[in-house]
Amino acid sequence: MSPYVFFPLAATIIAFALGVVLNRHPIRSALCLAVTLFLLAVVFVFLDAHLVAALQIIVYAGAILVLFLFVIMLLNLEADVPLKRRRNMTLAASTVGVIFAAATLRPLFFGAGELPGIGLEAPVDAAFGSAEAIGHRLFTHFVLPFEITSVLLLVAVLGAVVLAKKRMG
Amino acid sequence: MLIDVTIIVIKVLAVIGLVMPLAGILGWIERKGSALIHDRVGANRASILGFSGAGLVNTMVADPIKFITKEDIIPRGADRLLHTLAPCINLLPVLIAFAVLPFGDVLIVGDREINLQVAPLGVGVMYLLAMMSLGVYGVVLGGWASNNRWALLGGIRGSAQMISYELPMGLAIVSMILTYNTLDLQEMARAQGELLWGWLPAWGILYQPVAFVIFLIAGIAESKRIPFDLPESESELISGYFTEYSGVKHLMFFMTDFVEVIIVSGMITTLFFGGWQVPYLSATGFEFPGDTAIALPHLLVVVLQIAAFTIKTVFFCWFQIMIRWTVPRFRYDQLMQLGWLGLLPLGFVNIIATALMILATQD
Amino acid sequence: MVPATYFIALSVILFVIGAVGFLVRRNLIVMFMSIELMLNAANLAFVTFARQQLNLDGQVIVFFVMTVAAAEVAVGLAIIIALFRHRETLNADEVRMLRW
Amino acid sequence: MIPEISWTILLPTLLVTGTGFAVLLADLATTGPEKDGLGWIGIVGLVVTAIASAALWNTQASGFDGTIVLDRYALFFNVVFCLAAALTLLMSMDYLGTIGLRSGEYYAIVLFATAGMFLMAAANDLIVLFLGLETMSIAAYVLAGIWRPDLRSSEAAMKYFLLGAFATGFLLFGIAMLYGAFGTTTLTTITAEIGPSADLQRTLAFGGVALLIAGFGFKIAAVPFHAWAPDVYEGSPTSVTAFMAAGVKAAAFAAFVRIFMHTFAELAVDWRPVLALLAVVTMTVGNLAALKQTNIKRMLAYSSIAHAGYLLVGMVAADSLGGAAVLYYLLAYGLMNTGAFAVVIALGKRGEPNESLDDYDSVGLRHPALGLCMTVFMLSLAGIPALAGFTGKFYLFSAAVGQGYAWLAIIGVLNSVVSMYYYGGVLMRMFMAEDGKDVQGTTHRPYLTATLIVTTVGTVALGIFPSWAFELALGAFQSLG
Repeated sequence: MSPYVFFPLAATIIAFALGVVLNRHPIRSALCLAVTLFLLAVVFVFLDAHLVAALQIIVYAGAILVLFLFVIMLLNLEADVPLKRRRNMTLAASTVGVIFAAATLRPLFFGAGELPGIGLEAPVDAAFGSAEAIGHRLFTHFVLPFEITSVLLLVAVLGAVVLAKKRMG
Repeated sequence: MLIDVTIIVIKVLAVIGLVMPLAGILGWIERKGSALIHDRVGANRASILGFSGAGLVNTMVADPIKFITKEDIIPRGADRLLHTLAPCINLLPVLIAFAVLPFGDVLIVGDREINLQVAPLGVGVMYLLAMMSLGVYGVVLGGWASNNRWALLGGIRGSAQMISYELPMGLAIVSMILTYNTLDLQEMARAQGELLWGWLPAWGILYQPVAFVIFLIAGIAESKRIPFDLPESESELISGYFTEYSGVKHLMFFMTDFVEVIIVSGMITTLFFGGWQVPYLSATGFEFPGDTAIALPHLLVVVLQIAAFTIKTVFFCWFQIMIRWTVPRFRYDQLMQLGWLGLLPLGFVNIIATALMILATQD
Repeated sequence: MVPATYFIALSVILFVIGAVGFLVRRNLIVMFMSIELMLNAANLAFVTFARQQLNLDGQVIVFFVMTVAAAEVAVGLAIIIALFRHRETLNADEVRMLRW
Repeated sequence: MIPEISWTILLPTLLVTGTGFAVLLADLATTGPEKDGLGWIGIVGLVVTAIASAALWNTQASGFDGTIVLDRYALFFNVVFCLAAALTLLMSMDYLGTIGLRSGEYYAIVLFATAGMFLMAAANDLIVLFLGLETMSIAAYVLAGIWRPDLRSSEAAMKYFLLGAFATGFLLFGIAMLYGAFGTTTLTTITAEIGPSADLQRTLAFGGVALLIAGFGFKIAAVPFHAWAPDVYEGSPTSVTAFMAAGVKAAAFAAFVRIFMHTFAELAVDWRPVLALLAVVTMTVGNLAALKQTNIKRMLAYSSIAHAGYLLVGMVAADSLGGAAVLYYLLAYGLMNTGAFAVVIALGKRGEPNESLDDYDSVGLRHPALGLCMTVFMLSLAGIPALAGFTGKFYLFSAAVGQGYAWLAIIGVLNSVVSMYYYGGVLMRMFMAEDGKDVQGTTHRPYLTATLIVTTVGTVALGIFPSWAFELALGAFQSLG
């Protein structure tokens, strides 16, 4: 990806991610998150993950976040307390966060050595990231995790119904 | 490079230029069609120099002027930014969804092959689903940002309904993917050019009638029109999520409705009715069963294909409008039951049956 | 060309924003959304490493992460609704019958 | 093509999941008090699974493209999980009626959580581990909040869920780093690749390991990642609390120990000091905080935090003795802690949970049998000789001493002394205090009695004949290779 595309895109993503955290109203936070997820899908396209990008929009932006919005509206939530009133916590958490980020980013940029792998410039096969290739990997190497997700989803559905239904059985 | 960009721009303009007027014409069909169904005169008041064009002047000239000149009102206490953004967020995803619909095969100009599809995506169907699933944002936001409880109710209903019907729609599409063995819409359209037993065009509907029914119902529900117009049901919620909209913003919500009708029709055409395929028409001309062949120039073939796609799409638009004016509205619980207890299990059964068929017939 | 390091850096920054957001915000739903941000940061890292090593596993893993996220959202929002039925607040400071 | 489906490897998981389905189906056919019988289906299924696991003891196999293994380590844990789940179901059959929560889904979700635990113990791939962990965790979130009329239950579920999901984020990012470093998530491949490597790869691996410690730290409730535990333990239905302490914790350790003591054994130099520090803080904070609790479930929660600290001591030893000690202690802890929670249930009745320590005044005098059971559990948790808790601690601390961590063992012993104060305090109240209120609920509770008998006998037996179980644990740990 060319730096002229990457940096504006990354900056926008970070701005909207900050919007999730800084907006006082949950609806606005949810919208910022939606934009962040959408832009991440764009990044995925640049990283040759087309199917993942489509799914990111369908599953995350199209379903998961809509559920968030739905619940926020259903409960008719009001704006949150301003962060100013929680200055100590905000300060402490931000400091820890910045330190963590710095500790991680420093070796990434100033450490010796390269990331393992052949790099983003390496030419990529047209099949890379296609539905066929991913499906193949999913149903061979990852077939067990795939089957586990069925139990996982069953538990989630069962749990959601048990917890949210109106009266006890 | 420059030529490629130009071609894409032309394709984009062509599609938009086709879709937007079509949406307007649908408004006319809706008005005049409903009048015919109701056996009333209808839409004949506006006229230019005595010419009313059977209501065309009303819907194509007077209405837009009225919408554009009306005052744009943002209710007190509403979220101004989101109130303004909502109509755009509503319209945009549906419009860009057209990018993957193939409206013809390849057009050969000189030694350049132009794929008659704005964005030839390998994961075209997924892209369509993705854009359809984004449509819900405009509804939710419009409802919420209006600071009006009917609008909010409409928004909540809309989001629940659209999430619910996205599932059967997705399932119907999955069974089509199984049938055609590709995610590329252009490939799907091409696959439907084959002939069964030498004479029957192998359109999707022949393989997947159940999927077609599911898709049609879910598609109408996704575009939130009668009999599934609970999010905007006038008798209960005024206008639902766009109650508090006026002027151009209202027009945009209004347009989105029709654009959604068109995209659903386009998808039905592409998935189930051969897309741009004209029966017996191949790249070189007609080849009827029984060795009769009529050679046609390439350009004419392309024009015929585009026309076929357009006519089929318009037909399904008309079909949806007919449904709208002949069927009464569902109750909300009926709507949810139909989605979750009717279409969803049916979709699953259909997928399993399809998979078993494929397993049985493959060698 | 931007090297993969930059994408990983973006992912780390998103992760930190999510984690800090979880700690500083008091609205349960916003805290939950911050967690989604963290999961997406991880997804970005997976996709980047997958491209960097031309190894599809990372992309497949993103599917599983999405599944898990969907399951978590279903259960989490159900819990939020159940809690809201008891008391009409989603402020973590007021949810303190048990100390927070 | 699709890799060969190795039914043997999946057998225990399939049995438990199948039992869960059976319970769900049977749930449709039952109403009211009949639903208690659903627990029996679950218990029978779990016993069958445990027997099947024992029968597979001599198999050592890996399948599904190496993403899952069936070794003695996994099988040992399977038995521990079956025991924890079966005891939970057994006491639930009496308990659920008391709190007016007769729901078939409860039993099914416990079983699905158990299936998730099986996968965690058998996972040879970080993604299988992640999905097993999530299956278990999501089930546990639901269980914590399943008593919906109770505000505390909903709050507990909320806290457990939010902090659990937060921890998931760390764990997942850790997995992403490890994937970046090694290009795979399969543990055996990672083991083979660890070693002298390019700097950035090593940095990524370190980051991954650190994030995994944080993620697992949350799940085992190690300080400073313990904030959720007291609230969740207090607010959840008591049977669920017992399941969390015995089952969920054991499952988290199962994965933690496999990854750190086996896969990352090469990096032990780096993670040992971190875990040692965690162990010290966890033990100390847990025990000190437990001292001033007035609610028995909260007290047991802090005690559970402290026990996570003891277990970490065994991990710091980083040899097979330490590993076996952890396994043995998890079994012992499961028994004695479940027993203690069963006593808590026995003292409560509908609308009167009797969870305050004041409610325990003179209970032992009025109900000697119950008092005797509680004595066994408290003394065992405190680590008094001849009971399971003592032998377990003995193995843990001696493993640490053997690896040159004598100072850690000393801190552990000192902590045990502190813990005697609050465990003993409960006993003092039960036998020394006078005229407390009469708290015994309904008298006839056969399932609860059975639970108490099993746990008491188990705790005593493990303490008197420890070597048999320890040999099994050692064999299990050594099967990691």
